[in-house]
Amino acid sequence: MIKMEYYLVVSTILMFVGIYGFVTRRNLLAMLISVELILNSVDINFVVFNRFLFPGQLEGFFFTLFAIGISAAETAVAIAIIINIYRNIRNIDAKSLREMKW
Amino acid sequence: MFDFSIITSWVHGMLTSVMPLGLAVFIECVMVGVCLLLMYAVIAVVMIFMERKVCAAFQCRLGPVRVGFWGLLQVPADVLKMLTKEIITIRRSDKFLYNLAPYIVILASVLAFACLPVSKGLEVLDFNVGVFFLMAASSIGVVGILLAGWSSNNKYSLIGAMRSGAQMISYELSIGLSILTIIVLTDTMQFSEIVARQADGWFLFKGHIPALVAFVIYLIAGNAEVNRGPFDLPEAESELTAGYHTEYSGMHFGLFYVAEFVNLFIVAGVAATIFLGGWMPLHVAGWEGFNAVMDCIPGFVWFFGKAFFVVWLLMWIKWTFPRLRIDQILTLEWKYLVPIGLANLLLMVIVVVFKLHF
Amino acid sequence: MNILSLFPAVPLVMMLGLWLSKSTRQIHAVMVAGSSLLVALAVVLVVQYLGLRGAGETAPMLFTASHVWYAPLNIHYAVGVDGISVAMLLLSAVIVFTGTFASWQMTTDIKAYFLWFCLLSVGVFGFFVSVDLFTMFMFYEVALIPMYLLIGVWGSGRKEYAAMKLTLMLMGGSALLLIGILGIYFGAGATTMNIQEIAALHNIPLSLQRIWFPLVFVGFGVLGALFPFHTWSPDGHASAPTAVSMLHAGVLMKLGGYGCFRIAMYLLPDAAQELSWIFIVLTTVSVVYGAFAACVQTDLKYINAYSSVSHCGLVLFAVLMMNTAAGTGAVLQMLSHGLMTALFFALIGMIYGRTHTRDIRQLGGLMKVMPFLAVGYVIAGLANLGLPGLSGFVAEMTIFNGAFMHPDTFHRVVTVIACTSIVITAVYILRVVGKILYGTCDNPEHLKLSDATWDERLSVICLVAAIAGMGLAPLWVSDMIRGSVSEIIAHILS
Amino acid sequence: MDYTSIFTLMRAEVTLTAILVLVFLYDLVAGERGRRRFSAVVCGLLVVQVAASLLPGGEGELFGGMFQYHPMHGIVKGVLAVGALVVCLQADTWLRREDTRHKQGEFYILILSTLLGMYFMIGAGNFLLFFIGLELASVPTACLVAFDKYKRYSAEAGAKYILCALFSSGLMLYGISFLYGTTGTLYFGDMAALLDGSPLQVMALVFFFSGLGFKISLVPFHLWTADSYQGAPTAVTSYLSVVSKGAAAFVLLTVLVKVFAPMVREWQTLLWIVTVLSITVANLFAIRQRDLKRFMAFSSISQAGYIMLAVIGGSALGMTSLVFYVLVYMAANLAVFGVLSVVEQHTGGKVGLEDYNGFGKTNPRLALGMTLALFSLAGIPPFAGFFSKFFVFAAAFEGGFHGLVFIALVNTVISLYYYLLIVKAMYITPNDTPVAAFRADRCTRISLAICMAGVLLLGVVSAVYDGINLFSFGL
Amino acid sequence: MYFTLLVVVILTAIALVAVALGIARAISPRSYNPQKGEAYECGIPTRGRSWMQFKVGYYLFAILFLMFDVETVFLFSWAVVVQELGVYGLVSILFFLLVLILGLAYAWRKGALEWK
Repeated sequence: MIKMEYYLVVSTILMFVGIYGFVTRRNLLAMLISVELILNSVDINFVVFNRFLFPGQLEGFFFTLFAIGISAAETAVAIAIIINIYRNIRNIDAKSLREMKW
Repeated sequence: MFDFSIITSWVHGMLTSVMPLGLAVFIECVMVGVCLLLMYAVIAVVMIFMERKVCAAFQCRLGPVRVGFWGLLQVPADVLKMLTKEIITIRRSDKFLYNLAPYIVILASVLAFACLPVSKGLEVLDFNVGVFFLMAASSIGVVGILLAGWSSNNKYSLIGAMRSGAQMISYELSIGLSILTIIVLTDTMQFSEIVARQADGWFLFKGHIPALVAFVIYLIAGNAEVNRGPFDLPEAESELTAGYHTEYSGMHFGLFYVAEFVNLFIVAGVAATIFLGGWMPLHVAGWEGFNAVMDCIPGFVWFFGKAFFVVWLLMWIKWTFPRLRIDQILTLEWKYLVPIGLANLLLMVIVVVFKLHF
Repeated sequence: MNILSLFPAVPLVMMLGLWLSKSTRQIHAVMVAGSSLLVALAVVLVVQYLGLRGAGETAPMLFTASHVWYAPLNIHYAVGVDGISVAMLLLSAVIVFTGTFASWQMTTDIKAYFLWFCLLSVGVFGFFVSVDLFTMFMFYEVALIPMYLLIGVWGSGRKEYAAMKLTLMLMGGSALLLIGILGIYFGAGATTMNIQEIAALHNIPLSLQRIWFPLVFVGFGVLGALFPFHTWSPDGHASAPTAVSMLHAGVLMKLGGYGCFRIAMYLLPDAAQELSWIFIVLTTVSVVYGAFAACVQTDLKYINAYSSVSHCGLVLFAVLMMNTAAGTGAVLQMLSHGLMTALFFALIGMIYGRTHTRDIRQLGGLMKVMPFLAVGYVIAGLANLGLPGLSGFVAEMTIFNGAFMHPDTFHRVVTVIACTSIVITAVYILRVVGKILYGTCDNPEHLKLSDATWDERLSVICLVAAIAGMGLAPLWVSDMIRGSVSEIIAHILS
Repeated sequence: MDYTSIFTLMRAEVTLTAILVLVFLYDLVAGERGRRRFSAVVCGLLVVQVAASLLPGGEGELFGGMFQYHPMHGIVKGVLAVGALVVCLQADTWLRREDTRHKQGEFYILILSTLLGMYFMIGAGNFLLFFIGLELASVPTACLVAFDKYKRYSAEAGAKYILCALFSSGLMLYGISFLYGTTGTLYFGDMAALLDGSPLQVMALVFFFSGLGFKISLVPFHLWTADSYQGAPTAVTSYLSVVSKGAAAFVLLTVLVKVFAPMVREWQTLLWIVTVLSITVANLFAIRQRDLKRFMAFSSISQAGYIMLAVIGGSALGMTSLVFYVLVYMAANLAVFGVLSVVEQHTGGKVGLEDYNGFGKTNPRLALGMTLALFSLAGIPPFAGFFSKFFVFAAAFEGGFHGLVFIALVNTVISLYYYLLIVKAMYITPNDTPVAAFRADRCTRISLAICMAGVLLLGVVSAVYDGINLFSFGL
Repeated sequence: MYFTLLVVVILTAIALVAVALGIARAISPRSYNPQKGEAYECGIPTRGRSWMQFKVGYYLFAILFLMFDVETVFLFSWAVVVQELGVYGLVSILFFLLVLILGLAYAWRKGALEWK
């Protein structure tokens, strides 16, 4: 049987890969993907906690469900905006967004 | 009704009596895999042959007749031919994705295929979220198609893939909505349970008008979902050569081809399972004798009978209607099927909540 | 309505009137009417106050009224006056009145100018009538911010720099003050914001007092030009328009001394006794340093500004001596300094308005050109250096008398040091008077200049009269003050 | 399920949803003429919303504690609705422009849906609803930020906003997941009883806090603020700076009080650091700004720091002060942004500090309004900002954070400096080509009048504060 | 159990492709010709990059799909319990569906469903 810790290791790695990617990547899409990694790690966490620690209830599962749904909506908006940037400046590097400093 | 789990448990018992549990399970797994593989291949072959014959019949032709008796060996001959064709990889394509695409397409179709309950106790994957899983698994296919079109470095492929993507994801909604309509009625998502609930009548009949509407929507959407005429513009040969698999040759192409036909069968199989009672025999209340006779026919015969009936229906549609334009396709889906589907769903909920169904 | 509430209310009504008025005439009318009303009110208040005291009223605060404002923090709109506040109100009213006339010649955007001027007076009057910590602090800040615009827009010279410096330093001071006030409120058990009640409770632990006393004292001390924090004052005074300088040096700086006495020392008495030596040293420095600095200035306003530093330092010095005589002297000094400094600035403004320079090296022989202004200047100068018969003498004598009454060496030494400022004051006052009023008029342009107009005469005469009145008949003022001062001193020493 | 209790306890949400649907339908069916009356329709409906939110009602909870109602929530919801109303009024000029006219409906719908999200966030009694509300509040905001489709900055700002919002909600969810893992519940009430301050929970608290910190734009989570504020359409900037910030701050307080009560020491330490950083860093950066929208961004960061002063004590006094502060801040900031926005519209996009040189001469009324609002922001009496600042200081002081109050006070001086820079530009600095005199349109004038009334009266009239105080609660 | 079977099925699928392609590669002839590497676009030499910009319409539909697909996820979990919930379930989902239908109406009215 796979222990809970293994799942948590995976989710933690995902989380920090995501954070690392978000901080270091300069391509907006790559940043978006990094963020998705973070959200996925959270989903894993919820499911795993629910499955292993509190098997009698469904809160974690439902949270995951909603988190997935919401992150989908967020991604849609984010991509729409990124496409709009591309249409405006033909580039989606965060470097070229230096017009306005971070 | 014959329960297949008797056989499986007998095999299990026999194996465990002569070897350790781990090994036994391993062997069983291999057996399952092999059976699945065989079944998949056989279904594909049958479907291709059927397509040719049915098509010929609708067009007042004979279809394949020369290879083997009544053309029965035509498909094996084609397979052989395809195996001996060179697999060409074109320059400047994205090699990795190009080679990955068929895996994904086949994976999606095998996963979905494995969900179908062929007979009582004869199903590979029987999750409690089966329907959901099936939809999820089958929608992976669109990724494969997009990859294929994208990685080919060919404009026709790309356009075909995009069209196919737009079409498949759009019609997935209608499929979802029509299946949902039935889920509301059954309150379970497990295929075996769904079939079991239809012992006293198929959902097509139990569910009143909404079920009927859902069935029609399902057929239309299912047809579009597998990119078959009149919804076959992703591979509209007069415009796009062969759509997303233009650049695939030999067995590479063959795999797409197989997947497409098996997908057709899966659509039909799902229709048979959730609308037409799966492997449940046709029962008519009160006709004890008739029911007894029906019970004698084994479950998998019922299943395949119903599935192939639906397949035949879909082929009928394909070879009867002309191809639609993309705007017509999307209009049909978004302006007709989705609103109707939503309304139908609501109607079904009302039927269920106020116990108006049979 | 309580008579005290009328003091901040009248300027508010004046603001409304100004807002509605259309022409310069109307604006002037509103201002004259309003400021005269204020003076009248102040006089009435003095008479009533003296009457009540004469009738044996012994409560520390008279005319008190209290309305709940913010109940959760026990904030009340509470007013009340004792002798000190009455004196201050009178002073403020006089200065506002004369300031109005000193601004008579103002031409640019006078509506806005007088609007801010009135807001400033709202703050000043409000501060002196409040007995609630919060209200007091609020009025204190109300008085600060119009300064910025008044100096920045209508000032002269390096006005932007000066305005910003002044505002920021004073706000810095008020920041210290605010935390001190919170400290007092919560230290006293967070049950009341009323100064009298907090004083009566007398329950702030010494450890807390040690923290809050320096903060509050410095907070008010900034406004009172306490030594290291005085730098805003010369720049601010020099750049401000005449009436603003008058009001600022004449009244606003008194807020500092008043606050130090009324809040810092009254409410935190134990720490005040313990830590007073630090501030005594600072104020002594202030007194002497201000006087010396005035000696080397060449700009008339700077001279007067440093002189103000010196004299206001004397106020704080006297306050810290903590005995009735010195305390009375402090209040007298506030009054006296307020009047004469206002006179000074008014006159400097008038001279500047004619000659367009304040550099004493370019001025000379003005006595012949504009005798009225010159005489006024001499009177102000004499009052400043403490000539008997004028207000300065009364105040400074009382202070040094009181300060010297301390038996210990430290107090006596610093008193002696502070006393030297009298001499230095004489030096710089006489130098200026000699340079600009007497001697020869080098600049032919200056010979054509005219003497004071009627409005200028009016304001100068009022102030001179007040200075002389205080100098000649100091007793009624000091009697009025003494009772209240001794009350506070007694509380501090108890 | 008792439907009447849904309509009484969730009346703010129910009315807002109804309004949302109405506006939506209006947008779908209205023709060109109907569009012209759009702002009037929306504002009228929002007035109804304010009234509905402020209707008094008893405490209660719904859906097994998922949704909570407390009279304080009603007040906050009303306050936010007022903010949205004013923003809608101010956006009118901009929305009537050629390139945005056809998108009016979207603007209002997005504003209203963010408002709905905030309502749910405020009313949440469970982290799931909280999260949904938060996202409902922040995702449409990203669309709003990127609303000027053909302006490059707007899109950039939108991208930065949404990426940061996603990132922060990711962090926050990570925190929540550990809270769930250690306590096994998502309900606020149950969780509070189960928290024990283990290291894992402290970590979760930090993650959770950083998530909300992004929304409130506290240093060090403020990186998106300046850019988003600058790039977004001005009306949206004002919305961001006021309404969404206010809601998030209130929620932070309630969550800290309700859920993290057992870990009060930890979060107070955290808040202490963050508050000091926010106020100081933002103030220092604000001084350097020459673009007024960026300027207001940093100003809003430091204001957020001041709001945190009300949070840190976790007391009832703090809650009253917070809500009052938000209300006052709303009036003042919206006035500033109202002037900014109307000037921007009338001058073809001028928002630089030097563009305002001599503004006081040409447009004295607008300049006066802006000055008073800036004074209020700086905390100068007798404007409302002074009172609100005093109250948050008092709240923090009551909690024993003397040093913090001291630092904050020192910072008010710095902030006064840069607010005065604008005043200086308007009144003192001469300019050969000042902004020409113009007359603002009716909607802007109404909105500015509302804001001015707030700035002048909120502090002096203590009834508002007392009213809020009646319902506040603390640790 | 389920998991094992799932792995088995996935492996089967992979094996299917691998075996088919393996056999094909093993027995099919191979010849080299530069023409074979060209993209087949009906014999006309291909011009420009094939990875080109796309009509935004596809994206629009993708977004719409996303909305409805996510909605389906929630509907599924609701659908299995609607019989137990009865009228309450109906009323609750009515609101959800209302939002969805409004979304569709919006897309329709704003012309997002037109393939232009």
